[in-house]
Amino acid sequence: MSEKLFSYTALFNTPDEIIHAAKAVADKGYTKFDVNTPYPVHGMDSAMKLKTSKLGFVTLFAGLGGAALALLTMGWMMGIDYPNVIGGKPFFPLPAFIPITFELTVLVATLSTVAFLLFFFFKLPNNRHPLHDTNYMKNVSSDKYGVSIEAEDPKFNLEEVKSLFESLHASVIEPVYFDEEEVNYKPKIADGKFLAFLAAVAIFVSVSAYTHLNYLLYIVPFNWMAEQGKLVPQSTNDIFTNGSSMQTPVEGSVARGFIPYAFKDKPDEAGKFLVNPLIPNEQNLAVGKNKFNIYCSPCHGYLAEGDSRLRGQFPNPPSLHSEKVRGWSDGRIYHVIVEGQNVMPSYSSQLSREERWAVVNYIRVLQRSLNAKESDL
Amino acid sequence: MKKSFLDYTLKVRLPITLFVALLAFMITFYVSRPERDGIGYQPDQPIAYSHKLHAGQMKIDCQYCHTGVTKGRHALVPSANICMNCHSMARKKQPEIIKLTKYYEENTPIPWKRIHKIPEYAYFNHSVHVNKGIKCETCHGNIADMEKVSQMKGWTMTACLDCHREPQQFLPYLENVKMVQQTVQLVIDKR
Amino acid sequence: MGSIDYTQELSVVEGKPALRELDELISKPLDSKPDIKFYIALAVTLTMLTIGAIGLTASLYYGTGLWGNNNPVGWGFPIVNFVFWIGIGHAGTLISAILFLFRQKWRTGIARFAEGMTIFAVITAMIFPIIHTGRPWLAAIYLLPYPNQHSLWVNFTSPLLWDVFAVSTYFTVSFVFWYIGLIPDFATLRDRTSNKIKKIIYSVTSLGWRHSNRHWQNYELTYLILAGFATPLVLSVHTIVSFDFAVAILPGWHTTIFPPYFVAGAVFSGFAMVQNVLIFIRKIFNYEHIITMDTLERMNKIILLTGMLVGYAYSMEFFIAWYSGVQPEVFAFMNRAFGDYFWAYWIMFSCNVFIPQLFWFKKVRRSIPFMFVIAVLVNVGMWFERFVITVTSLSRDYLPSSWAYFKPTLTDASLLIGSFGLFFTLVLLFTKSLPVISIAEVKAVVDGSQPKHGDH
Amino acid sequence: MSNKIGTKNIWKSIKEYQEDPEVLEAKLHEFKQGVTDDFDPDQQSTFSRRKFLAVLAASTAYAATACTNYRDKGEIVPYVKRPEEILPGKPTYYASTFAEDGLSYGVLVKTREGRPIKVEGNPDDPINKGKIPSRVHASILNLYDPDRLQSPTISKVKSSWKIVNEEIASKLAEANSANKEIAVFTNHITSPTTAKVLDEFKLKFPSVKIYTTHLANDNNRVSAWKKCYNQNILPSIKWNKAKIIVALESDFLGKEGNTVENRANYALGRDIVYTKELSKLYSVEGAMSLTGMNSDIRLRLNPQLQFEFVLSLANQLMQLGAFGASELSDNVISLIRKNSLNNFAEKSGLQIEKLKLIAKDLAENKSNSILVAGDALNEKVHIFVNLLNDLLGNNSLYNYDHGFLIDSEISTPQELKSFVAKCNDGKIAAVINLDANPVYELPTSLGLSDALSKVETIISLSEAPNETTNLSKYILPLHNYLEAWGDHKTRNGLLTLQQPVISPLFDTKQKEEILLSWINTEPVDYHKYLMENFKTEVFDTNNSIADFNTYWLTSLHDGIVTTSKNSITENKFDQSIVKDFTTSLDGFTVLVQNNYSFGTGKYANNGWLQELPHPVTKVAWDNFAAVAQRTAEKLNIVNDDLIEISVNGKSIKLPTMIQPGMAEDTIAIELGYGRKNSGEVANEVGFNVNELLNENSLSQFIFGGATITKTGEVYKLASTQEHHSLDEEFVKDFHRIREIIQEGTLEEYKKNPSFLKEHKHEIFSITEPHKYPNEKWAMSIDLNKCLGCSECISACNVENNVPVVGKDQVARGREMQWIRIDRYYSGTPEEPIVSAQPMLCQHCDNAPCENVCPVNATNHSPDGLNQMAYNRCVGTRYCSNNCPYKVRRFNFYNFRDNFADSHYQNELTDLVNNPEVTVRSRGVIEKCSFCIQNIMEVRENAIRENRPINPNEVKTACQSACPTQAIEFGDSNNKNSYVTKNREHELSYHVLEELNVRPNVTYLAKIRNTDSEDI
Repeated sequence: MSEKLFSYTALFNTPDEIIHAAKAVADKGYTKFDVNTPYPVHGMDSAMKLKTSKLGFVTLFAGLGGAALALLTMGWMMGIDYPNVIGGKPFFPLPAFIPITFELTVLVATLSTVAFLLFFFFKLPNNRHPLHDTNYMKNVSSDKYGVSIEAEDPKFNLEEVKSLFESLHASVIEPVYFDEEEVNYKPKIADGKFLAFLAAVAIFVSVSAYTHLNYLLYIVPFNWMAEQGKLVPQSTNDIFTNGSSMQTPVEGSVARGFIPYAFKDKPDEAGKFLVNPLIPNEQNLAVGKNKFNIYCSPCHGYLAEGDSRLRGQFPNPPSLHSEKVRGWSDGRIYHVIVEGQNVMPSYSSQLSREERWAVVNYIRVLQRSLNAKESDL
Repeated sequence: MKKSFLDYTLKVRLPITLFVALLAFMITFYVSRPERDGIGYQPDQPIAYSHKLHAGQMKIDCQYCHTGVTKGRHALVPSANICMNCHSMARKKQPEIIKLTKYYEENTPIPWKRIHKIPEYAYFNHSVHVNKGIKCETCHGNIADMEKVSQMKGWTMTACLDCHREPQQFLPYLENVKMVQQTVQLVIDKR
Repeated sequence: MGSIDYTQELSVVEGKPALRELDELISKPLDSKPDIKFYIALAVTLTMLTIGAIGLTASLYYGTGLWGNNNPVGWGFPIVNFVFWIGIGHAGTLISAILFLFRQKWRTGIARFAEGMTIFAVITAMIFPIIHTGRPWLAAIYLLPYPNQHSLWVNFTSPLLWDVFAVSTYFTVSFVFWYIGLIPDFATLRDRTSNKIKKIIYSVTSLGWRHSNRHWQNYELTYLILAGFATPLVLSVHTIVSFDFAVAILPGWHTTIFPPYFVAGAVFSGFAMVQNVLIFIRKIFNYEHIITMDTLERMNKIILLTGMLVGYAYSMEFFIAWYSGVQPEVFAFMNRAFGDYFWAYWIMFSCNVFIPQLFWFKKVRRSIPFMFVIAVLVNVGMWFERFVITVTSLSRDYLPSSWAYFKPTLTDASLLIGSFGLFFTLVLLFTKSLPVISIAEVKAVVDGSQPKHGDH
Repeated sequence: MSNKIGTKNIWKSIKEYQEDPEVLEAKLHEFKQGVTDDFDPDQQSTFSRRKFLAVLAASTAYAATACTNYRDKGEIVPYVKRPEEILPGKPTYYASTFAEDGLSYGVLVKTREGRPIKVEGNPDDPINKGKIPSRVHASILNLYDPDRLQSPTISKVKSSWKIVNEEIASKLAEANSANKEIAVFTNHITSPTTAKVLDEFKLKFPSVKIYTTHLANDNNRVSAWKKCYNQNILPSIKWNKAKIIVALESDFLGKEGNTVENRANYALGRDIVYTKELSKLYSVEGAMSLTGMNSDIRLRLNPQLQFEFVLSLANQLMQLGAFGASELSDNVISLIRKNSLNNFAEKSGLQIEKLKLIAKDLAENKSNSILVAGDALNEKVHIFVNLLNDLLGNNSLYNYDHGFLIDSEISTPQELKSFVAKCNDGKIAAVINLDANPVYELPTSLGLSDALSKVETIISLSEAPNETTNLSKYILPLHNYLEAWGDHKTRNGLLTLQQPVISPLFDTKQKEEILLSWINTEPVDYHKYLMENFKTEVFDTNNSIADFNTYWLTSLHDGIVTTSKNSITENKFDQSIVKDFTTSLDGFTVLVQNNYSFGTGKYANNGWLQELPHPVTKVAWDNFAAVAQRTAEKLNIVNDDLIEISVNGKSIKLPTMIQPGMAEDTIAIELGYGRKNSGEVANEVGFNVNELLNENSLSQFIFGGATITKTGEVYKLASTQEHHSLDEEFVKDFHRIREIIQEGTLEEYKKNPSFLKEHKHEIFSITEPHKYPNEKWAMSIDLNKCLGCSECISACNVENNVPVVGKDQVARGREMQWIRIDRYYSGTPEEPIVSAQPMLCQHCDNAPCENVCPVNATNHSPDGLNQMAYNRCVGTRYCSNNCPYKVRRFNFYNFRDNFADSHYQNELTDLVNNPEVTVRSRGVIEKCSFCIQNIMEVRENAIRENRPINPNEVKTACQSACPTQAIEFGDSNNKNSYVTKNREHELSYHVLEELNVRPNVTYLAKIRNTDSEDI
């Protein structure tokens, strides 16, 4: 045992002795000394001349912080970030916030106090302290009362301390030495094994987080109602032969508002009997223009001059400004939209009945713009 | 075991480990988020249809094919007869068009892969948005530039709320956009 | 009567055991192998726990439909159990915090144990609000205000959310309080043990505590602060639990008397439960001189007091309902006493108000069999109190058209049994793994453990 | 196939589609191979195959999700050629017809992407005006019923149409050549074209004899009418014009005749918002009926005493000078003279004042009053009632515009008995059940099932399995009415058309097509056949200027055509037919009636209908014996006691239901239950009362001299409302004390119109209420018009995907209906006063449910709705606890999975769900949303059309279904809405006003047209 001395310790048998001893040691002017007892002994604070603890301030400020945190968070969430009308209550229902504010005050204050106590005031964990695993510690942990004066104390003098303890009738007096191994222990930050462990932790956390967030949360029961037992348009379905949720109407049936077109293959009759129900006005001409530009212009061009944008992939249609088309009645043009003509397909599934008439009106406007009557000028 | 090592483990290594775990979680969370939100999903389609060609170069309006977009809740993927409006003549010999023609003639619906989807418990109506003048690109990204379509933006409730809360920022082209925070409740997570 | 001299403080620990003997005695259960009785007890509690687990698994698989809940009675057994267990949890903190503040030294023998029971009761209780929901897998996360992809927050005006905060805070603070108290004991155990593994475990858990009086000073202050916080906290928790009912507009729930009434009831049932368990503990582990008959008697007095508080609350409810002149309110209370669930009401009333009156007799207060039976009945009565409040009020509310009778099912019963199984399993494991009596605190109150001149 | 319509558009595509042999083959099995096998009910073992499949499907789905890329969102399959009328995501409507029991209702079928999802009333129907009874609402579920017959079978072995038709044709030919009778059983044939097909069938097979069965029939009324006036048209009644209505054991508001029409017209006479003149309804009845529930003054009378009652009434009327003796023939006078009101009052124990009041009111309101006798009453009572109406000049209230056509008759007992005898003698070659179920519908004592077992060739044409198909060798599945063509003529001068709205789901056929294929060797397209018949019968006689094609398509579009009317011969009442008859009052009187939700049981296999609570007792999933409190005491029975009822040597067992307002010693029972072999829902639900019916008189529904014995067994009835005994002082009259129901008498109201508001004081909030600057949706319910008929519940179920929970769950109080009709009794158990109140989510401004939801799953929308975010809900049920109206519903299970071992958890039944409404999963709360999907649709349209929303534009499902227009919905911020008008009415109130939750559902207090103040 050629180690460095940490402290000199004395053990006492009764609480009265230890109070007396603590007082004596403190009176001698030692500062780096400690009294170890199995339980808090009354009057030890004054005997050791300890200053009042500052811990209360930590509690106070942490508590206030907790209260403010709670109120501000709740106020922001319910009043500012996403205000919802809940039960007709105002967006900042203060009375309803009080319980949680109180709870958070208590929670933050308590946790901070304890954390400060253990990690800042006591600097725990501290298992390497030289007093541990000594005979002294074994005794003070159970039924003895001990005083330990550290060698580092500026007033420390081995003989004086010894005689002091003896004069106090200590039952056991013994030195405590530093453990060389503990003192010389140099932690390796970049320990290979630890780094590997860290990497393993990181990978484990990462993989499990990924599987949970991107995978498990997308299966039952978490995805309930994301897919429901109902048929949404354009979805697949096993019940029907066409594999789709969408069915075609039964042949011969007539839907409300969709009496089949009466002039199938009868362009001339359509021209004769079909009457344009829309009187051209700003509103339906705007619709007509919009629909013409969407559906007709790719081939007919924006001005209906037959200037296709389809890069010659589809035969260019004739201009709609021809004598022939200008001579057609509205019904006749409508017929072409419904039935198509030559290579032009039917547009009945893309244009509703009203839209078709609006397009007819707009074509009339286009025709008029290039072949204005004198009265228009 | 050395007591110093014990202390060191408790004081240094334990916090570091916890910190690393937290960091790993955070990084994973943020890195995997776009994937979770569906961003970048770009499946192979049965027919290699190019929006870039049709909508971009030929300037065919979106509504030419997506006929439902102003009329109802669903924008609708075009029925094959709309494709055949042109492709009854145009580029009939191209392999992709042959596929298309085959589907059409066999009266089989084309099984397009769905890219954009909101969960069925949420309600979104195309026509309400489009008729208010909101452009397709605002949510779908610039489809006209895409050879193969992929999802560009996350469609979480947050995404809806972002726009409804600050429409000016997301819809700069619209005049007189009002704060529509309240109406978002009509849209999301209802029924 | 008159054998207690109230002018002078009695010794808390009978006899004057040597401090080292106390170490031996208290740590004996930790050092010795459990005997057959322990295993039998554990087998019983584990069986109960398994029954509960089966019920829970079935409920999760099939749905809450397995319970007796129906349309007007949305809350049935799980919420009754929740409130019951939260109530049980109150005795511990009360003993450790409030009695600490009142400098009641007799608490030391039972404080650790009572705190442990608090924690186990709260654990048991916390299960119920989660499993009682229709979608527990979502409830566990949706109830927390965390930033999410829906940009949604929770509703801070809901008493259920207050519960989330109150119960979790209560659990955390109780746990910290308990752990702080355990640190010196861990240190003592560390220094006693010769087993290497135990040594490491105790080193870690004691954080290297060395009984330093520089530490004791702050430690005691912290203990005081925690006790100071725990006291309003314990009152707030049951207050907030009572808000679950009091904030609702249901007749029979919407009552201002609920917070104090619930707290008194909680202390009442908590003390009864602690007393029940202690009767066994002191016998099995030979702690008769630490958990003395005086201590038990004092507990019985508190049971008597809180029982009368509860009885007062029952009567006052009736009076206020009558005095309010609100018909649904009057009916709600008449219905409790004379309606379909009259039996539950009268079980509650007799167990909680009439039977504890026996504690006026000193012989009863000091008789183990008597106090045990009374305390058991008190807990039965308190369980029924929650049942009466929850179910009776719900089953007959405003519109007579929607009234319906609630009948519990076997699954309901299995969850109740399971909750007892969980609680007692935890208690049993606790007795074998941690010192059930605070070594440091008991040492501090043994006769002659403090300086005689006493300069304070 | 018809190819007249065109060659170039979608119609052509469909034609191509249909002519393609492969497609044709596929169409034959509309279900893909293998899919149908899952639903074959015959293959189900005792271990529920369906549950197993559901679990299997769920686990497959689970495995599939777990094993594939979670980002895979499936496929989008657009149309190949989109039909013009279908815009996916938008509904398409088709006009069609639902016909049953001689009545027809014009319907509009709402389809989505070619699939019907809801049946609504056709507003163009001049009779029903867009309203339909609950069984038509719920009929959509029958289409997607997995219990339907799915392919033809021979001796229960799956076969093909070709084989079946060939075999049957040869059997029929054989029978024909042997000149052995081919019996055809059918229900009322209301279709002229079907009748024509049957005629052709008879021509081809002369040995065919047609038997018409009709379980609960109005034969007494019809034959009485024919005897009185010799007319083939039965007029409807102008209820709205009647000042005094006296219903004699008649439930014209509940289950007799065209209830939809009756209710609407009756309510017109009770419109307190527009007039203070109300009609007065007296009900004299033994059973507590919906009509009795709504009557202003109700008298309890043993139905056997009705004849004496009308005679005494006539006596009194004569004394009052309402008519003179000179107007009467001698036999009538002598009959009348034998009775007097005083004697009758003594005998029946009825209050003489009330009886005299009836007479006085009738005498004072001559030609403005109407007496109406119930279907169950004897023909002689009907005749005398007709006479009284005639004498009082009340025939001015007969509405001959579109009267009922009553030319078809049901088979007589003699015919049926001889049929049974012929069966037993082996003289019947074949029995064809043409969509009829004689084994169930005819009195069990006729012995038909035994007789049929002696017939080798039984051919059943049916949509679903039933008691008769079970005995049949050949089972031929039929189209559902939504898959079939048809026409119906039930009213004079009106023809309603029926068109298919979906291609057949299974390998089924149109019943007429089957008959035609036996007549002709070539298959006949019934669509074409129908058109041709329409051309000759309607088009050619109507002198339309349009061409036939246009005319036909337009008629089909409208769903209803006016045709030439049968002329009505004005015949004088022949008083000589009035006959006396006597009844004995020994023992108990049993009154048998059809039930409210599914009539006579044909549609019993429909969960929505089974779960629809009985409007008076609120019992679901069962029939029962309703008895009066005192009778029960006498018999020493209580609710749920199983009793045995014996009449004429026949006996059945039924559970007891103590019903306030029943006449003493009278037992009321409902038909339609106790089905066997008819699907998972209907099987063994309730008790078969047909065992009690008289094989000698098919129209006898009142049986005297019954004995009752207590069996000692107990059978639990499930009810949606607890039964609180009326004489229990503890809970008596709570609905009045708590002002849940507010009522007054007409006199009181006329004296002081604001009598309701007088004791009220203003309720204030401590915080500023939130503003709703745009729309704020609200509802008003007029309790004067609400009859409690429960049709709103049915419509709501269909619209909002409300699941069926089954009897055990109803018994536990877990029914899921979003709207319920609360029924309250006050008064005494003998003379109860009944109030009905629809209760649904009140959408309170200060909603108590919202405050307590921890996760914010329920909150207020900017348009004033209390909205529910299902996917946010974790199911704490706290909101439900805190709802003072208890209108929130919790999914304790996945009810589609829970009911009858996942009966409704299959791909087929998913088709019935409204795609616009979330199908709720387990563990979430749900409730009335004010049909938010309809609000959103209107909003969408308004935005598209760039216009404001019309305040009355949005219609909720319950509102559109309400036959009496009791429910109005609209924007309460707008002065022009009906809701605002009703809200500001002096009779308006909110339920539980004092809670200050500010509900948005306003009720209009009920005004009773009584003189007494004791309501």
